[in-house]
Amino acid sequence: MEVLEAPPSRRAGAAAPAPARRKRRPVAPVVGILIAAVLAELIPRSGLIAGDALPPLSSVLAELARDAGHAELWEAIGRTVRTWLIGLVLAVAAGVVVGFVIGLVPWLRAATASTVEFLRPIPSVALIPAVILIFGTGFQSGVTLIVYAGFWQVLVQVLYGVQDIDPVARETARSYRFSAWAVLRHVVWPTALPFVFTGIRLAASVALVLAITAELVIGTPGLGQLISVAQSSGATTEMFALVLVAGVLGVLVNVLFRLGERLTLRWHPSIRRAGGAR
Amino acid sequence: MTDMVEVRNLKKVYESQGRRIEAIRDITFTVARGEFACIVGPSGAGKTTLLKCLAGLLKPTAGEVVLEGSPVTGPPLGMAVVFQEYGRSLFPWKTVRQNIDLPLRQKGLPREKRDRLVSEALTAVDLGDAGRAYPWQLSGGMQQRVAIARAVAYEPHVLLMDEPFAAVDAQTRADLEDLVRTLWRDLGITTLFVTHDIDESVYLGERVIVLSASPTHVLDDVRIDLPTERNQVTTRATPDFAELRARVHRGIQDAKAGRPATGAVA
Amino acid sequence: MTDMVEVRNLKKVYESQGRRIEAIRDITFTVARGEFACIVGPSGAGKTTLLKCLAGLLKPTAGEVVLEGSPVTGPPLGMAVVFQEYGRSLFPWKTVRQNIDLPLRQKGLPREKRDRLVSEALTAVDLGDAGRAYPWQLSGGMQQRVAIARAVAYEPHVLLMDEPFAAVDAQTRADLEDLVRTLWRDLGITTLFVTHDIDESVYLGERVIVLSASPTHVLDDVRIDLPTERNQVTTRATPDFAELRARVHRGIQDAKAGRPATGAVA
Amino acid sequence: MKIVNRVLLALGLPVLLVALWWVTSANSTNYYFPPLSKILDWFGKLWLSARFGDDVVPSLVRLLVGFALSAVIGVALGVALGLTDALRRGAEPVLEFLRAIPPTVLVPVIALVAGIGDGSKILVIVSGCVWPVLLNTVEGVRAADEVMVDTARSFGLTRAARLRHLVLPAASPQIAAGLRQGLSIGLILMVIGEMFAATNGLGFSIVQFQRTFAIPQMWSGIILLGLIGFVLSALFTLIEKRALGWYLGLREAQKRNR
Amino acid sequence: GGGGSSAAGLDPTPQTPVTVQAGFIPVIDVAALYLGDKQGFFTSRGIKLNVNTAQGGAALVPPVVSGQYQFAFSNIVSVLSARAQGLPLKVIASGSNSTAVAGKDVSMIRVPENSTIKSPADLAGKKVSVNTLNNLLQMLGDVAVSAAGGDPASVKFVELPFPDAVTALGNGNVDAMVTAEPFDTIASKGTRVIASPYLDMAKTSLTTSVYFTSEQQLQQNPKLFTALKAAIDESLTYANAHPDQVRAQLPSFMKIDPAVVGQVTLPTYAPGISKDSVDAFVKAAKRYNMVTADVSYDDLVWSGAAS
Ligand SMILES: Nc1ncnc2c1ncn2[C@@H]1O[C@H](COP(=O)(O)OP(=O)(O)OP(=O)(O)O)[C@@H](O)[C@H]1O
Ligand SMILES: Nc1ncnc2c1ncn2[C@@H]1O[C@H](COP(=O)(O)OP(=O)(O)OP(=O)(O)O)[C@@H](O)[C@H]1O
Ligand SMILES: [Mg+2]
Ligand SMILES: [Mg+2]
Repeated sequence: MEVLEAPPSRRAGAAAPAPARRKRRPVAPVVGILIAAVLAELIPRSGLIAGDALPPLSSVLAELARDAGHAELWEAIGRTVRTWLIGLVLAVAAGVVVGFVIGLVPWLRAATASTVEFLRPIPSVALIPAVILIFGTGFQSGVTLIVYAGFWQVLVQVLYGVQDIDPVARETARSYRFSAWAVLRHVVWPTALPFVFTGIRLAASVALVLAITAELVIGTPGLGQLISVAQSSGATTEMFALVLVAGVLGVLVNVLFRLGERLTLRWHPSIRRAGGAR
Repeated sequence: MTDMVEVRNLKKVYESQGRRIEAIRDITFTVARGEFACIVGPSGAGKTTLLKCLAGLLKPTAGEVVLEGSPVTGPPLGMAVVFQEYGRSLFPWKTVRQNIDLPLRQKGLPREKRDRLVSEALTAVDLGDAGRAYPWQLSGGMQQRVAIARAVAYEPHVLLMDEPFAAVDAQTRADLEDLVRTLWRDLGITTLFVTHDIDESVYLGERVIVLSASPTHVLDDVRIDLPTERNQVTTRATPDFAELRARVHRGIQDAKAGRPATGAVA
Repeated sequence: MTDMVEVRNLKKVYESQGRRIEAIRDITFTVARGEFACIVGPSGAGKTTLLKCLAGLLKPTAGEVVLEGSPVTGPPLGMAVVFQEYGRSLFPWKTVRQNIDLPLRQKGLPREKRDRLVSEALTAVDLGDAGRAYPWQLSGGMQQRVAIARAVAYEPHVLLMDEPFAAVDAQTRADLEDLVRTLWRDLGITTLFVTHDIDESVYLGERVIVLSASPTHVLDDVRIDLPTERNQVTTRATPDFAELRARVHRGIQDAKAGRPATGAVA
Repeated sequence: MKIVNRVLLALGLPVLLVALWWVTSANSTNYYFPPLSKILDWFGKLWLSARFGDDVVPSLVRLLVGFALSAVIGVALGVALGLTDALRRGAEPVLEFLRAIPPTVLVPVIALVAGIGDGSKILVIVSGCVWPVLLNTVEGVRAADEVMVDTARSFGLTRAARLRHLVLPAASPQIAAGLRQGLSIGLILMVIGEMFAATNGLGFSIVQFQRTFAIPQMWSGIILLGLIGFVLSALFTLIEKRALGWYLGLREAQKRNR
Repeated sequence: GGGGSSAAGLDPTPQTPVTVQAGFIPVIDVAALYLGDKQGFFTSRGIKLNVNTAQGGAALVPPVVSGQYQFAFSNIVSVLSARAQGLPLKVIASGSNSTAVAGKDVSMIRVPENSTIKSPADLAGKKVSVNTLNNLLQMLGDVAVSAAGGDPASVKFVELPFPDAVTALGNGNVDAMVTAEPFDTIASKGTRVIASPYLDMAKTSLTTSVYFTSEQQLQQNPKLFTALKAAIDESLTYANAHPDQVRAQLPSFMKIDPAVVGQVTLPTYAPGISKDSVDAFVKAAKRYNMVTADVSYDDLVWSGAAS
């Protein structure tokens, strides 16, 4: 066996196919976005669905360009993102910690299962009045709703992830007398990580949805409140422009997490398979 | 005899995670239709890599594999593979019988024939009563035998086996060796057999291909001119056997040491 | 010599998915401190099961395992295990070095010492330059050697190995055999070694325990009174070796056939 | 004995929490947090009557249809995306975009497209329920063991057979995770969907109670929602245990023997 | 950050101003207060008005009850229904009134131009959109159908947000729509009016929306609310006298098409809430099951007395 410790020149040569691959990378997403954009332009124009209630993409974009000139939009985005981020971090932290604790202690899991299943399907929106009463109409209410909704997403994923540990890997750790912490950190965590990532990605969009919904319903300043105003004034194009912003935020969030995933899950079959299989 | 398998200037480089490994530098050889060829070589030589390229599972970096005249671009029809990682090649959600049956269903065989083939294969590997167990309820050696049974029941034209007897005990191993040779002889299956065991390679093959250490090339190609009828006790005791054994052994020693072959090239 | 390991009337029945398998019926034996015992037996005999019970990873259905006077209820301190399913016992998210290093960190060894132990172990298994690779970038034999290196670097009091050389080539195997014996001799590690290879069991052990086919009991317990200093070429050529080899072989034949042992019981 | 233990474990925490709620809310004068006794009173009056058939049953039917559709779409699309890298990378931004749009905004748009009947309510459920199924399926499919994939390919398993015998079973534990998530999200979206353009349904009732300040009634509806979620999840677990028997057996063989 | 506004016993003066948190819905009715604030009617009384917006009235009740908002805007039926459920809300001032002009009111019932529906009585078995079920607009629908001699129970009311209702009316998803400005103007193209329901309730102008607070806040801060009520009333009077300024105010808090701004029917703004008006609503609300209990005028409306 020979490890080709490539000298610099060689490494440059070896790297040659890589940029080609990297260059190819954005093609698929761009094609996907283009197709979607064309549809978003043509379907409303055709008037097949929904008459003129669905503005074509071009006018939505024009509206958005106009809005982008005002600080109002950027402030709103900033506020929404703040609520979203705080809520998401709290939800993920709570979900991961509780998930591991419950997932690793069988009797705790048995004891909490019924309660979890009871609380999970309760919609955050139904809790809005109670939340306003306790947390007020500020962004804290939005954060609370996000934590409530996002927590379950992460929790369930973590529970399934913890269950997915390879028995041989677990026995290996046990035979070498790994401490509980080491088992968690070196065996459970890496196994559950792909599940956790899916949980975070689910929670991230749920959190964004709730940040906006909370602003929409409660009236906390932010994107949602702008949408609410646009909606109740009948400014459909404006409303879709704002919805577009929300969607783009969602896409950016996903790009971020995909990147994180690629960095932390390099060993995972889904990431490593790139290596030359037919 | 026509050429069944042709490997031409095969080269395989793994590139992943910043590690670039030249597993196979340049391998050329051909295997005739109905031939039984054993492949030996040091650990990490690229035997598994070679087999996967032959099976159309890995794309060579350069060179090509030709099977019955047409270049291999994907897994060809009528080929069975026994993987080195036998445990992971069985589907844990299927029972032993179902695991063996699945490829047969793919072939479109009728129900009764499949049932018969599965039962015969299970009996051949001495697992007659484990058919309804799941693979993870079996011992390592039993799992490996299931993987062998699956390949055997498939009745392939080409059989690729990657250290198929590594996890079974000596006695079972001897039985399985004879099973594989019988199958090969009766059905005329072109067989490529990777092993670490020099005695095994000599006992089984009509030919032993010795690979060098990585980056790999063919170091020696030994024709095993023992009689077709072989016997675990008598064949292994012949002077011819001992000589061939020594020859292959030398080849491997050379391979480990990185020397060119010192044994006479066939 | 005091008893290190005592197995008393061990019985293990697997019950899962409606299948009830009596893997071990009744095993009793003891291993003295610093002894090297090999365990042989047909595939599916329950060797892996026995080892897992010894390691405190499986709870016996009846009977008990006593280690240094206290009953085993969980993995005991200072024990290292090389699993038969070597591939799955390596963590795919850690590099080879990290895989070996992790148990050492658990022991609380200082950084430099760990680095040294890891490097030495890697060199001993001839993987000096694969430290930064991930396990799935290695060949089967290389993975198995990583698992061995991990156990070796751990410097255990008790070493349990389950067919640790199944996937490595003959030459490497010989080297590793000598490595394990050297370690055992130099560090006084109590070693239990499961293998299929009769020659190997005789060459390595001070004692070979022959298990019957499942449901398992001890069929034969052969003391190997070869000199402590052994040599791959000369030791294997001695008449004593041949005789012991034959004795163990008979034991296994009997085991397969389900006969009581015909060799004289030690 | 074992069963008694399990029942005790399952009931212990809920009983404790309900007791806690009962005690702390007993003298509540806060309009929005009425005493539990009052809520339960309303629970009996409202839901153990004809209203169950009028409001809860239609909701459940919508939920189940929506869930089934999501499962089919999520798994089908997930498998397609998981198996074809280019397709996945192409579709991902668009899907992420759709995912980030709040259903509260989406609902009216869906109503435009699908009318204001049950169709649009089911579509609302699908619009949220499908994501966890989809994402989990994609990840599950992508994580299939390489040796198994090689095995299937080498034995000439057709694409369809690989799907049925390898890809789906291999991904099934993760798909189950997605379905479980989807079930509760579906329940949530059932409520949200019924907030608009509905004339009956559990969600409709809860929102009506909320708007007309019938707070104890609203809480009783929320409790019912939780109970339904619990029952559905218990059913789900039952089915999961059968479908994933091999997996649970594989994972638990070790645990149980220790 | 209301500058300690929820503390008891506040006495706002121009020298020691008090920040008051208001909860509004972005509709035409509240334009009067925006305008009044611009005119300085609030600051002159030591009140710094801070407006928060929400999507619907139901979301504004909890913050008023908890004291986060000092007052909020709502249509009168919502407040009635809260009061009937025992929520301690009090109306402190009028919000807006109907115009009492047939065919030119703030809420009307519209059908497509080519519809066969001629009168509300024809709505039996038809789908009629309202923005919120079991609330003001549905009640108006009921009133109109009854007044035309039809049976309100036979009408299928469906809940649709206004913009979507306009579309649904256009493509036939609903047969009729109960409108409210500015959506009456927006929906006017291709449709015609079949009823002006407020006129079916009473021949005079009715108080349709109000500003409310909680009893607790009133007790704690009577002086503040006296000042607040005075400021609101002055705003209403001013707005009624300056409709052009009201229209000019609209784009500051709504995303409204400039073409629509010139055309919308403005409500009548007037301080004071007549007992007849309240009684008419209570009667109708009870009759059509919008509320379950009687609410008396004195229970509902604050006397305005500081003591
Ligand atoms: N997926 C992979 N990524 C990177 N390198 C790999 C991969 N698979 C194998 N290699 C490297 O290729 C070389 C040959 O590996 P291969 O598995 O073919 O050896 P082998 O001859 O089968 O060895 P063994 O007898 O131990 O199974 C090794 O150096 C190994 O590290
Ligand atoms: N998890 C399990 N569930 C059920 N049965 C099992 C399980 N593990 C092992 N067995 C059964 O127990 C018996 C002994 O298995 P074990 O793995 O101990 O054999 P072994 O001696 O190690 O065999 P080999 O040499 O093939 O590895 C076998 O019949 C096997 O089917
Ligand atoms: Mg190999
Ligand atoms: Mg074993």
